[in-house]
Amino acid sequence: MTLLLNIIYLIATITFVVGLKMLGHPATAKKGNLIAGAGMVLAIIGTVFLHDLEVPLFIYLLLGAAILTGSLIGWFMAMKVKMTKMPELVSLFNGFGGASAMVIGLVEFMKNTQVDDAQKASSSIIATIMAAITIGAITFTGSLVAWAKLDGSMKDIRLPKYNLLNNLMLIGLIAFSAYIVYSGSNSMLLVYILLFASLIYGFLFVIPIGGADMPVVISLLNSLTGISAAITGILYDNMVMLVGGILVGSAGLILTFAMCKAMNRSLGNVIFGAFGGDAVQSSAAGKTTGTVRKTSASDAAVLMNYASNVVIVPGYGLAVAQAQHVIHELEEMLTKRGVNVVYAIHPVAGRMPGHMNVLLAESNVSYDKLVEMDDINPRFPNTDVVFVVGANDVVNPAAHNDPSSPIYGMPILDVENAKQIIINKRSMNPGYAGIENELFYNQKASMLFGDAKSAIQSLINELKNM
Amino acid sequence: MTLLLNIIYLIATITFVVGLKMLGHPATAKKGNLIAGAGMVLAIIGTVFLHDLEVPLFIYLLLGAAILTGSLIGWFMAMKVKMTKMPELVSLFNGFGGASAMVIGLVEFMKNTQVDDAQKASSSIIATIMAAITIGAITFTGSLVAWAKLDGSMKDIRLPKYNLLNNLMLIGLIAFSAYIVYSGSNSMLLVYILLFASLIYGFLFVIPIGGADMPVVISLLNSLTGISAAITGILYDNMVMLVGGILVGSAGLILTFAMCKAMNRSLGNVIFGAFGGDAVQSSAAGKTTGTVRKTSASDAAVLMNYASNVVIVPGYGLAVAQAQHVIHELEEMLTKRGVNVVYAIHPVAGRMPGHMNVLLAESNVSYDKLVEMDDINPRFPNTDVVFVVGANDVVNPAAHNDPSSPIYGMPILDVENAKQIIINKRSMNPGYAGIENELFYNQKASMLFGDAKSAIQSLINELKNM
Amino acid sequence: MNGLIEFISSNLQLIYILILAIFIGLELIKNVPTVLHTPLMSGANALSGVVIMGAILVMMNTNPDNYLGLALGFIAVVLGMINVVGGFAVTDRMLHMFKKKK
Amino acid sequence: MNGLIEFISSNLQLIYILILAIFIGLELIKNVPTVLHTPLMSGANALSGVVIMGAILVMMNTNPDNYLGLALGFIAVVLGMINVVGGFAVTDRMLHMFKKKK
Ligand SMILES: NC(=O)c1ccc[n+]([C@@H]2O[C@H](COP(=O)([O-])OP(=O)(O)OC[C@H]3O[C@@H](n4cnc5c(N)ncnc54)[C@H](OP(=O)(O)O)[C@@H]3O)[C@@H](O)[C@H]2O)c1
Ligand SMILES: NC(=O)c1ccc[n+]([C@@H]2O[C@H](COP(=O)([O-])OP(=O)(O)OC[C@H]3O[C@@H](n4cnc5c(N)ncnc54)[C@H](OP(=O)(O)O)[C@@H]3O)[C@@H](O)[C@H]2O)c1
Repeated sequence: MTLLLNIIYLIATITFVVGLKMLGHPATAKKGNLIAGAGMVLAIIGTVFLHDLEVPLFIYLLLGAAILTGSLIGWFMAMKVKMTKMPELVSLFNGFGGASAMVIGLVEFMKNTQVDDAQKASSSIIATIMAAITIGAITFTGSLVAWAKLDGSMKDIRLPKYNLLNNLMLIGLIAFSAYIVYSGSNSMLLVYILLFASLIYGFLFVIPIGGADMPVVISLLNSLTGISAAITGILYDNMVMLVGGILVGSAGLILTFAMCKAMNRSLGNVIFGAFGGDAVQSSAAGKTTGTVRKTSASDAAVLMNYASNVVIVPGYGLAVAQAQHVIHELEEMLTKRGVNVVYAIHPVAGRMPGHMNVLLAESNVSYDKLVEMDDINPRFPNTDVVFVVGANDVVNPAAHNDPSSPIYGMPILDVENAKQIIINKRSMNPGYAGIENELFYNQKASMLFGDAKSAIQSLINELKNM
Repeated sequence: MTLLLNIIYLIATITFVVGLKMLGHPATAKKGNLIAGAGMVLAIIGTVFLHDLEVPLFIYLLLGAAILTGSLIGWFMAMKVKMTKMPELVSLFNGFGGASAMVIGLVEFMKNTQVDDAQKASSSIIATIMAAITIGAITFTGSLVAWAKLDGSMKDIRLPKYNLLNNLMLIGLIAFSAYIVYSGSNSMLLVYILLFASLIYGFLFVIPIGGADMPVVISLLNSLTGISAAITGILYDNMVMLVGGILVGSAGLILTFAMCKAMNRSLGNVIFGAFGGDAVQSSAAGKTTGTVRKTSASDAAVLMNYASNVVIVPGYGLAVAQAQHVIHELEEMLTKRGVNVVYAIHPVAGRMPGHMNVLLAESNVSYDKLVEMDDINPRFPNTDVVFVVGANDVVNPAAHNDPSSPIYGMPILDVENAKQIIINKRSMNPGYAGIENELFYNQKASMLFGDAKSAIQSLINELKNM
Repeated sequence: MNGLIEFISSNLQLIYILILAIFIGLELIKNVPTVLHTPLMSGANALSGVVIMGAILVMMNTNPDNYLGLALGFIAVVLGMINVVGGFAVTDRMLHMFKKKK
Repeated sequence: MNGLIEFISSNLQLIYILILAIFIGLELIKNVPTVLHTPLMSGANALSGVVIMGAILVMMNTNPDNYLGLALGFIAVVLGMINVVGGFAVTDRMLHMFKKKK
């Protein structure tokens, strides 16, 4: 019985490793996810049916109900969510995972208070319980905040000296749980205080961080959830939980660094740099002035029609307007007329890494038309027309010129070097980083105002009549 | 005490993983080797001094003597060996490792026969002991044969139906050790028989395999040694041995496949294909006829001097003649005269992978002058002069044309496509695969007979007088 | 402190598993294309749902009259399941957007 | 058969370590440049010298009057040390031939 369970756990662990490996390669990613998922299901079923415990029926029913409810809710949420809202959802799920670990720790400690001294858990067990509770709680509230921010329903809040405050609080948390462990204390009260403090800390940890950096934060919190899972694994010395958790822990950490690298920032800068917020201020400060040239669909259409090289720069706006299909239509139309059209993909265009790739893949744009930033930048000088669709920060020269700017140092698409720049957005409003973009005032630039979808549609119509 | 030892073992394990990782990258390989070595030393010292056993002094002295002797011999052999003889040495060392595992197994079984039934080892322990003995013994004799073959002091021997015979014998070995385990037998005799049989099998396993394939065989046997080390690790449940052994086991296996891929053969073909030997026969059979054009150093020098593109194809002969320095001198001289010179590196030129790279690196040829096969082949058509120095099989068109040839299917350097081919070797003797090379009879080819070193030297002299 | 020592020496193999797993995690993920960062993050998040196993064990280990324990266990399981099922499902949807890249 | 079962269930963690180690080995070595095959082979061979630890333990565990055991142990240690020291030394010499490639 337990042997079978152990073998199942072994298999599950292997599926996790293999699945994670496959997730790292575009060709195999989908399969990898399914493999890992299958392993997980197997492990869950095994845990439920192959344990060697005496479990009363009604607990079984309760358990079944819980599993069912959770599955349905999870499935429903996953299926209903809009493409562009997926990162939020991941963050939310991640929070739930953390909460689960937190609750587990809580219950285990509770049980430990109820048994007589003979059966009391060793200090190392208590330590793992404390770790599960604190880390779980931090990930829980942290993820919720990240979710709210990505959702746009929460702005960056910055208490005075928040960095100092947070770090002190973290140290406090560690000291406090250490105290609980070594005092061998039995009081639920202390643990509740610890729990509460951890929840607060998770909250305070994330609120100052700019919304644009949430994906990084989520990845970091995700790594934390993994660690808390691993810790509970030690609690039950359950290998799948241990290995699976650690895998997520280390993979998540590496991923976090990779993401920072993509925005060329350090993790420290992301967490303590309070990115988004300075943005708001500096945008208030640096008011760029100058004249903005408007252009019409017909003029823009003419420009593109007689150009030999056109580069499309998609941004978050394309996603908002769900204009991926019309842009593809435009691209094909121009290509038919002998214009050489490609898309310039900025690594952090949109709201999640690979957002643009995903979006354009949805409308069957062929991969070789998507050119990465480093490959396209040298090609702008002999590009006739750049068509910027709903992108803003990723083409903002401030990243080069303005050291005070929050995006200063982030590599951008150097569209200025092109001969003509057509920019489509609905207004002069700033983008994610909330800052002015002097590109709009550039001599070569002209604005094509309007919702991306309708604007591109009218471009297509104009082209048809040529 | 044991805690400290455990921590040391932990550190050692980590150095193994990190070291192996670094060994995989040219820039870090050297450091990686040293790191792993340091970890090993640490682990050994720890084992000797931090154990919790009651060890009489004279055993300590004996142990010290053994360690000292081994170290000195190993160091001495490593320092004295000639570059070109290193693979042989590795094979020999590998054999020793196997032997060590074998002896350990033997002693453990011996001890087990002497204790009374109460303390008898469990069947799973006996199983591991048997595995250690058989695998160790197989690697031992196998490596010795491989060593002898690379050393050239042993030719390929092929008994009738040797493949069938070997496989049957292998099955027999497994069955026999299984019997010893489950019979719970106590007799040393049976084990001695098993030992002897394993030694024989290791011998029979390797003798039919062609000498040219020995590096692959060595890598395979190396992987086996790793496994036997891991098994003995289980015996003492010693983590370093286990992890270290397994690492070598899996890494060695992957490496084996990588090597086969480089010669584009399957592992099965290498082991059961009896490569080298058919060679001897077919060379006896396919006698190529035709006229061979000889050329003089002066003529060759003129050709190269007025060429605009020259490709040097180094082979085993260059290593034998230790002509790496003069060839570099020649290359530099031609480059000074505006000739564009590069080296074409065949993956299996020489007697070990990377043999040519190592050799030319020794004479400070810059890396970017070494062109891999796949990159150079398309460039031969607009190459004026190819200078083949002591290479043979790697430029043998039979690999393309002659399905009966043992090297058929191996990718080669297509020097025929060049305008002129100058071939330097001492005679018309065949190369490693022992087969004729019709390239020598090619219209464009002309032979510059003589030892590589002196031949190149005279080329240089001729050039000086132009 | 000696709590730690006792822990180390009693869970030695555990520690090896830990370290090896860390190495694997690092090896597998380093140099993944930017495009895959999000799906990978989402997939990793789904994997972190293994914690559900713990939640299940909690419920099965709690004795029937410990209602608070059961209630909490129930919550833990629900949350965990949401993370697992939702996580894998959403990852699959994300990856659905990708054509195989050759 | 039940010998195996007993083994598995008693050495569970060992098996995990085994499997993880296998994965790491594979991950680390796949796609190594041909140039490094030989040094890598040599380095791996040196590593396989860990067996020396076993040989040392054998000698230290044998009781003093078991001369045959001691003799064999002695041989095992000598052979093992040759493998270790020689292995690392020769690998180092091989790699000495390489310039750092950037
Ligand atoms: N990829 C990631 O990992 C990630 C994650 C989080 C945050 N970020 C951040 O997000 C930003 C991405 O830059 P981005 O240029 O792609 O986006 P952006 O800087 O946020 O700019 C998007 C622009 O699109 C316009 N827009 C919105 N809806 C539109 C519609 N329906 N039709 C046409 N235009 C529309 C908006 O201007 P109007 O309102 O005037 O139309 C806005 O200025 C960067 O700052 C990046 O750091 C990236
Ligand atoms: N790289 C590996 O991993 C590896 C390992 C084992 C085997 N192999 C095998 O070895 C072969 C390598 O091909 P290869 O073309 O490099 O070598 P080769 O085919 O063995 O030919 C070497 C040639 O060099 C000539 N030679 C010997 N000493 C010389 C000297 N002092 N001066 C001038 N010429 C000399 C010999 O002809 P003369 O006697 O007439 O001079 C011989 O024909 C392949 O078959 C490969 O499969 C490769």
